[in-house]
Amino acid sequence: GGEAATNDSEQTLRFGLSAEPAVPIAGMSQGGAVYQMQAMLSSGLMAYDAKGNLQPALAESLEQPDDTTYVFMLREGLVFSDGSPLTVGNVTKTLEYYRDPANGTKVGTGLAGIESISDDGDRTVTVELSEPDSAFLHYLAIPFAGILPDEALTPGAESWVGAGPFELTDFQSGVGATLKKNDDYYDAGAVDLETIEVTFYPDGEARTNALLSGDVDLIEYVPWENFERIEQADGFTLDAQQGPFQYVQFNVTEDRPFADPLVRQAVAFALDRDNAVKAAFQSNGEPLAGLAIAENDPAYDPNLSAMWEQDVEHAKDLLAEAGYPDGFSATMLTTSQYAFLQDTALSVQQDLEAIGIDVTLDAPDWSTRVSKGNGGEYDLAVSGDTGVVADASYLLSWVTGEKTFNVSWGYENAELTDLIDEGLRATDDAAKHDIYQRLAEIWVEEVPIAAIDTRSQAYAYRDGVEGFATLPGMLVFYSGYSIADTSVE
Amino acid sequence: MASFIVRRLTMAAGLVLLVLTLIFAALQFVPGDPAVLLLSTGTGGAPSPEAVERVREQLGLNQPLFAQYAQFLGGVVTGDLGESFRTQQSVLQAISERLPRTLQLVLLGTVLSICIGVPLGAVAAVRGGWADTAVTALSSIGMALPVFVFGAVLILVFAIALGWFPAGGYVNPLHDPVGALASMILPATTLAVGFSAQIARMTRSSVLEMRGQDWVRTARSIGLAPLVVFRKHVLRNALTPVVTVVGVGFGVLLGSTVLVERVFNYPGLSSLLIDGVTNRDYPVVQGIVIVIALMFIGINIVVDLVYGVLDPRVRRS
Amino acid sequence: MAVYVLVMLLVTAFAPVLAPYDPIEQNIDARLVPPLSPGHLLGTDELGRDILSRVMHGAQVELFIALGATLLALVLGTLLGIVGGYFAGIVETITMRLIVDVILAFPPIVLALLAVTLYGQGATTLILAIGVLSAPLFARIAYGQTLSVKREEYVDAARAFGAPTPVVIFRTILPNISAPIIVQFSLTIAAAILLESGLSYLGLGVVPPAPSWGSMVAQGQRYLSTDPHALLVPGAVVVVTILAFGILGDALRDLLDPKAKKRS
Amino acid sequence: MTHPLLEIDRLSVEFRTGDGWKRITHDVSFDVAPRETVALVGESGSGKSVTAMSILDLLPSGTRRVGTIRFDGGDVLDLPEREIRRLRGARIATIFQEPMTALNPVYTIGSQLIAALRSHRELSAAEARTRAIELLGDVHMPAPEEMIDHYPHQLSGGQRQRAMIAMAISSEPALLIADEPTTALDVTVQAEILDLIIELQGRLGMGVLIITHDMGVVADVADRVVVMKDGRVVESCETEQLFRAPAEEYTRELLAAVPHLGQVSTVLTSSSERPRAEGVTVETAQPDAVLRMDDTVIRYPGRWRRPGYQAINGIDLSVSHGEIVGLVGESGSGKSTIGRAAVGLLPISEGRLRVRDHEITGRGRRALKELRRNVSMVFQDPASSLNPRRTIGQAISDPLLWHGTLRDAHRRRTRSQELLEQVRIDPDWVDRFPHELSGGQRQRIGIARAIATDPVLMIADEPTSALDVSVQAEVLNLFRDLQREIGFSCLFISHDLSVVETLANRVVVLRRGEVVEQGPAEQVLRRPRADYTKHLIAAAPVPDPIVQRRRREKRTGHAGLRVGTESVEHIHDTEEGHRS
Ligand SMILES: Nc1ncnc2c1ncn2[C@@H]1O[C@H](COP(=O)(O)OP(=O)(O)OP(=O)(O)O)[C@@H](O)[C@H]1O
Ligand SMILES: Nc1ncnc2c1ncn2[C@@H]1O[C@H](COP(=O)(O)OP(=O)(O)OP(=O)(O)O)[C@@H](O)[C@H]1O
Ligand SMILES: [Mg+2]
Ligand SMILES: [Mg+2]
Repeated sequence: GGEAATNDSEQTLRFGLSAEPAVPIAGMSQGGAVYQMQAMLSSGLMAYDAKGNLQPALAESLEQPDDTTYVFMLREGLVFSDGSPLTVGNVTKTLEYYRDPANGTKVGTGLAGIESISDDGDRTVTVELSEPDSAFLHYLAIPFAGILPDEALTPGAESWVGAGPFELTDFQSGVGATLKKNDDYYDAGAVDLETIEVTFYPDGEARTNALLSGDVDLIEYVPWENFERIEQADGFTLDAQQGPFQYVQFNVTEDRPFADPLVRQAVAFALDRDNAVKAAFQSNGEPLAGLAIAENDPAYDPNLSAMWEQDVEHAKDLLAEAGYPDGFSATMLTTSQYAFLQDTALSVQQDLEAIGIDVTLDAPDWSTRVSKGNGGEYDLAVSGDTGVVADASYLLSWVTGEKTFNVSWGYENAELTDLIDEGLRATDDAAKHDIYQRLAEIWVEEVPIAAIDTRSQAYAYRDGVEGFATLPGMLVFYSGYSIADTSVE
Repeated sequence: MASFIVRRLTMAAGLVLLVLTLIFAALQFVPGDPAVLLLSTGTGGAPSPEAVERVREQLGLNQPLFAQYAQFLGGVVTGDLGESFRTQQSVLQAISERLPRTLQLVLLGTVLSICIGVPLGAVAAVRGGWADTAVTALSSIGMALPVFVFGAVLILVFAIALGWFPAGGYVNPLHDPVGALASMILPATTLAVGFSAQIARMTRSSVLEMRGQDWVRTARSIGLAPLVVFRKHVLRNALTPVVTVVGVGFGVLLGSTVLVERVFNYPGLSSLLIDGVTNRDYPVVQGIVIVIALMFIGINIVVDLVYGVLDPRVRRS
Repeated sequence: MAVYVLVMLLVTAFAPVLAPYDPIEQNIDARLVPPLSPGHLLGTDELGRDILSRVMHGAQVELFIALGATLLALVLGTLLGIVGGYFAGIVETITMRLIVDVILAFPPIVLALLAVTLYGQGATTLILAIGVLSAPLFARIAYGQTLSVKREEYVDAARAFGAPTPVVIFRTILPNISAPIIVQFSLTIAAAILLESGLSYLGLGVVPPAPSWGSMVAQGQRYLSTDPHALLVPGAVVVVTILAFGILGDALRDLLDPKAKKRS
Repeated sequence: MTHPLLEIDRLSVEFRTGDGWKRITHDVSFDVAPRETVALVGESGSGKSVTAMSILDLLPSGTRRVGTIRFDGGDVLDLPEREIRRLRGARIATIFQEPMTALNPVYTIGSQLIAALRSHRELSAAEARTRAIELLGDVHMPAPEEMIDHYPHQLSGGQRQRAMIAMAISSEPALLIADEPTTALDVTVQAEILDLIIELQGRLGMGVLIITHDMGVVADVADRVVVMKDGRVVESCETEQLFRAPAEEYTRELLAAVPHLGQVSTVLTSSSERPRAEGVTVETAQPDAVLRMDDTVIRYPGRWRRPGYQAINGIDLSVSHGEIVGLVGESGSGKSTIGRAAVGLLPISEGRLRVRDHEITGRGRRALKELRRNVSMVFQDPASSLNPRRTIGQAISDPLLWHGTLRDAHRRRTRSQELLEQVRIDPDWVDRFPHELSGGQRQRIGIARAIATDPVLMIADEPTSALDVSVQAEVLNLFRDLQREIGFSCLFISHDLSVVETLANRVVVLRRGEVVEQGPAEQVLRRPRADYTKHLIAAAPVPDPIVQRRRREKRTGHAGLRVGTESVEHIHDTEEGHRS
């Protein structure tokens, strides 16, 4: 490739990243910074375009002879950025690795339905699913599901090499990294940037300052306090999308008040969501009183996100009904390391105070927060999260009873699990829509988590940066894909 | 003197061992599993237990504590501080990259602080009256300004509005001395604000103490110029507590430029440390603590030697 | 300035009565209201809480933390330093090396984190953490000064006249090394407030929503470019307070200096 | 007649106090001509030092001067600081009363001397050092090449004083103000230093204002004497006339109080009547010795790796119950060292040291504690041995508290006041701080502190060196009373042989860390056996100008060293001619 790039031979993008990425490990979800890097460095069978639509990537084309069979036709002459060829064998091995529960990969859950993977030794890979799975292709598109060389497919091995539009040429711990265009990328001709100079700015204010003072061209994860500043500054664009959602999670073990769904409902009705959006995100968010589901998902329906209208009296009644007419005290876990979570917690604390729940905040650093979350050391907690994929089935992890830090401790609901599974198997849109309507009826009573709001997630760049787009909704952290389409002057 | 240093260095070895053990033990108490954190940063969902187990094995965290401790000590003795859990970089290498940067910054900050603080304090003591009041007020403001506020203001004014200096970052002085200086001026100034205020206050008090001594009268009586009298017979004698403040302050700065490094996105030792702490990257934290402990011991030896230089009565035999 | 300190102490004592609002009551519709607005003399913060009320209640928290920590550091540090400086040998090794140097060798942030994780967030932890962190400086100052002062002939005189060792240390040496220690006392109060603020900035400070000046400053910093008052108001209070303690410290120092007595 | 070098006319010095300005001296007037030596004598605390310091505006802050001071015809009272600085050191040099605190502890005496030398003359560093060594030699500093690199705290009292003198004369000034310049010097060195000053005076036409309480020194060097009392000049006349026919009552009292070596003082009882413990035989070591040193060696540790200095080379010495032993000898011979060792402030390196029944050889801490209940000490340097942050009342009564003798604060205060009265200090001053006192007053605080505890043994290191003779006489009486009443023993270190003679039962003569001679006072002082002792006695100044002149003539070999007043005028004229 390279013809298209000749007109602008030496394009360099200076990119301010919000954290120093950890060493990527195959199939692991390691946070926003790693997603950014992976989206630039590796490539999967599928990818997202600037609008968030699925599109084939390493696969040239995709056929679906039936609901459970996918036939991928790889592009010709694929090569990893280290120069080794990318064969169907690599694809098979990678997918096998991901789906093996022993490897514990994050994508593994999404690929669990794979029955068999086979290749023809040339360019075709065939995947058989045990049941239809509407989210399957989405899992193949996430940045940490890239096709990797064999060396990376051992637990814990570092995985910098992929077949993405760029390759890593330099990494300076604590400072930044340099990425060069990967000339062997299948679509190299369409990539304008020759070099990406990544600098790590863990502090949001510093990141914004770097953009405004001209030290970098593009930053991710703009702090909400700085939205206005960037919007008002001349020559800069703030590109925001509604992204992750915030919610209250509960410890539902037996003897705790929150084991009673009525109490959880009371919480859901007590929340002043507008207040939370203002307090934590300076209005850069939307209230959410239900499920966050992408608009282009067949399950989408406006009523799913408006389950509970704030009603303090009703909430009090519910508490009384549950046997707590005078309220009770509880501790709420949050973290002081992320101001928005702390502010959200403060807002929730005030709402719960109003219905008689006396909440004490526990706001340790993030690591302790995670560890306490994993140990169920809380009554209530506030979290922010997003689905791994845009498909509504991401909700699964909140209802299966797995005891991790960001789901309600000990909450399990077979009915909901089944419904979500059913939704995945649904092959027609109306059916899926209907299934989620049924799910909502249970959800509104059960309140596995009490949603609060979604937040804007923004990138910002100076004038002259063209072609970059923040991906919508759950995909916002995967916006690194659009850097392949970006050019600078 | 040689024996003094030898004695102190032997003691230093014991001290480092103690610090090592303490930090090792302490980290075991801190909640947060490095493996979990390695697999889930930010708000990115939870890793599977299998994955966590694998990573724990990888990092050697599933070995018995004593084995970990022995291994750690063994490593330290052979000069191997292990590898970062997170970046898999050799800790020694990471530190040797970061330490010089922080040293540069802290040294520049300290020099600035001394150059500002000592004269200000001296003037306050000698002039008294409004000068004293002004210095007290100034130093109070200096001490009250958190670095993250003062730093932010400096960036707004000098980096964004005026564009004189970069808003942050690090430039290797070996590659670009001018750029390096430019990038260090704002953070070093930020460090110097509070530090020079402290130095000024200590200098003021100490100078007042020495001014009334009889030998100052003697020095005046032989006709020395007031400045000479002041420098050689007041200030010099007044410096012991100031040296303490500078010495300890310097050491403390080494381990606590966290905020400055953060505001100015300066990739120094402290940000490595704070990352290490937030990610429970034990090898990194332990490594840095060792290095800082060593530096501190060194500084203390120097400070104690300087006491001896400043006051011969203190010298040891 | 003495008046200021008095006023502050009064405010501290009567904050619940004097403050116009509940310091933790949010009113998000009136968020970041500038000072001198009707109803909010000093404006509101990002959650619409009345800054004046928070500052008043914060005085309580702050003085408790800053004074508590500083006193702890003063007592602990001076004791270690003076004892270490007076006795050579094993006592010096234990106090100055094993205790003081080890504390110093721990980066503050690690120590603070340890304290917070082991004792939980809150004022007591902060007092402990900041107190222990600040003690070494007192110790080093006391140590250095003691090394000089103990060679003075009047110390010999006290010993020759049979002063028991504690008397030599605390009645003879201590007053003569008091000047830098007093100054350090007022410096440490400032440092404690700053440290508290820094720790809040890093999320290791007081438990929200309790108001402390340090956490107010740390929070306000986020709105520096858009709504500076959220930072400036608590910041100014901190400045004036530190100034007051500074002046108080200097005055005390001058008062205890027999030669400076007639100056004022 | 041309104007004198220094004219002080109705000068008063005022101190700022809580209630306004308080006058310390009142309308002091006197002159000093070139080549003339004027002695300022008088009561301790009468304002001599204050007057001397006011000339160059070296008073502490919070003081002011009223009146006129002219130097070389020009008014210096209103001179700007910059102009006065030109005079300081260069034309007017000052020797301060207390040499310990007057030297900066952090510089070697050499570097302080070199700084003085170079502040007025263009000298290379090497030249200055050479000159500094010369000067130290001139003031009879032993081993000047070595001593130049010593710090003040490593010197003996007299050595410090000599360093101070060397600094003052280094610039060869026109006027030398010497405030008690020889208090810490033994008489031989004192004589040599005075010779040196007179020699300089002859060579440079220097005027000298010397403050001293030693009437022998006055008789020896002064042309004229100004007597002060209570801040006022009470008498001012030619030296010989003063001694021959003192006009004022106070002066007469003063002269009467002067002890004469070899003549038993009229004020005190004769030495044969001195109380002495029964059965005391002088030569052998007594069984009831309160202090006993056997073959004792005391070494100062060397700096870094250098060898230490052996100050006491194996001496035997004892003080028995009820006995006052005078310890005299060369400056730097180790007198203070012995004293400090006796109270346990210095470890002894070899031999034995017993106080009462306690062996304090080595590290017997418990013995030390017991020891200190019964032993007290007057330190040689009163200024540095008083805690600047304790009032004098506290300083005196603190030992009572420490020993548990008097725990009640009020009664301690009363006791301090009694003690103050005993040493002739206004009891109302009990709340003053040491720096508010004169040198002699501070010294008396040291004495009061030492007697407060009714000690069994007292080490008195030059306890009266800064006292005028009348106060000195009272203090000596006090000692004798104590000896009689409580049977106390005393090691009395002094260079003033006449004082030793009046007080001591026995005398020990020390030189270079060794005992040269010891025996009953009369015997050692009247029939000395050792050459050094003879030398010492010969050098002791006699409070009689005529005798002194004769002795000086004999010593220096010619009479014309000191020039009469007529010739002073003559020289002054010619000098004036040169200058214009
Ligand atoms: N700290 C010290 N270190 C080294 N040498 C010392 C120290 N103190 C005193 N010396 C030396 O020991 C010798 C004896 O000193 P000491 O003070 O006992 O003399 P002294 O007889 O009291 O003299 P003076 O009459 O001048 O006071 C002197 O030569 C002095 O230089
Ligand atoms: N800083 C001061 N504050 C108050 N009074 C002082 C101060 N310094 C000296 N005096 C007083 O001034 C008087 C004169 O002191 P000065 O030092 O001149 O006495 P002196 O004649 O030199 O006595 P001595 O022979 O004892 O040295 C003394 O009564 C003393 O108490
Ligand atoms: Mg005097
Ligand atoms: Mg002596």
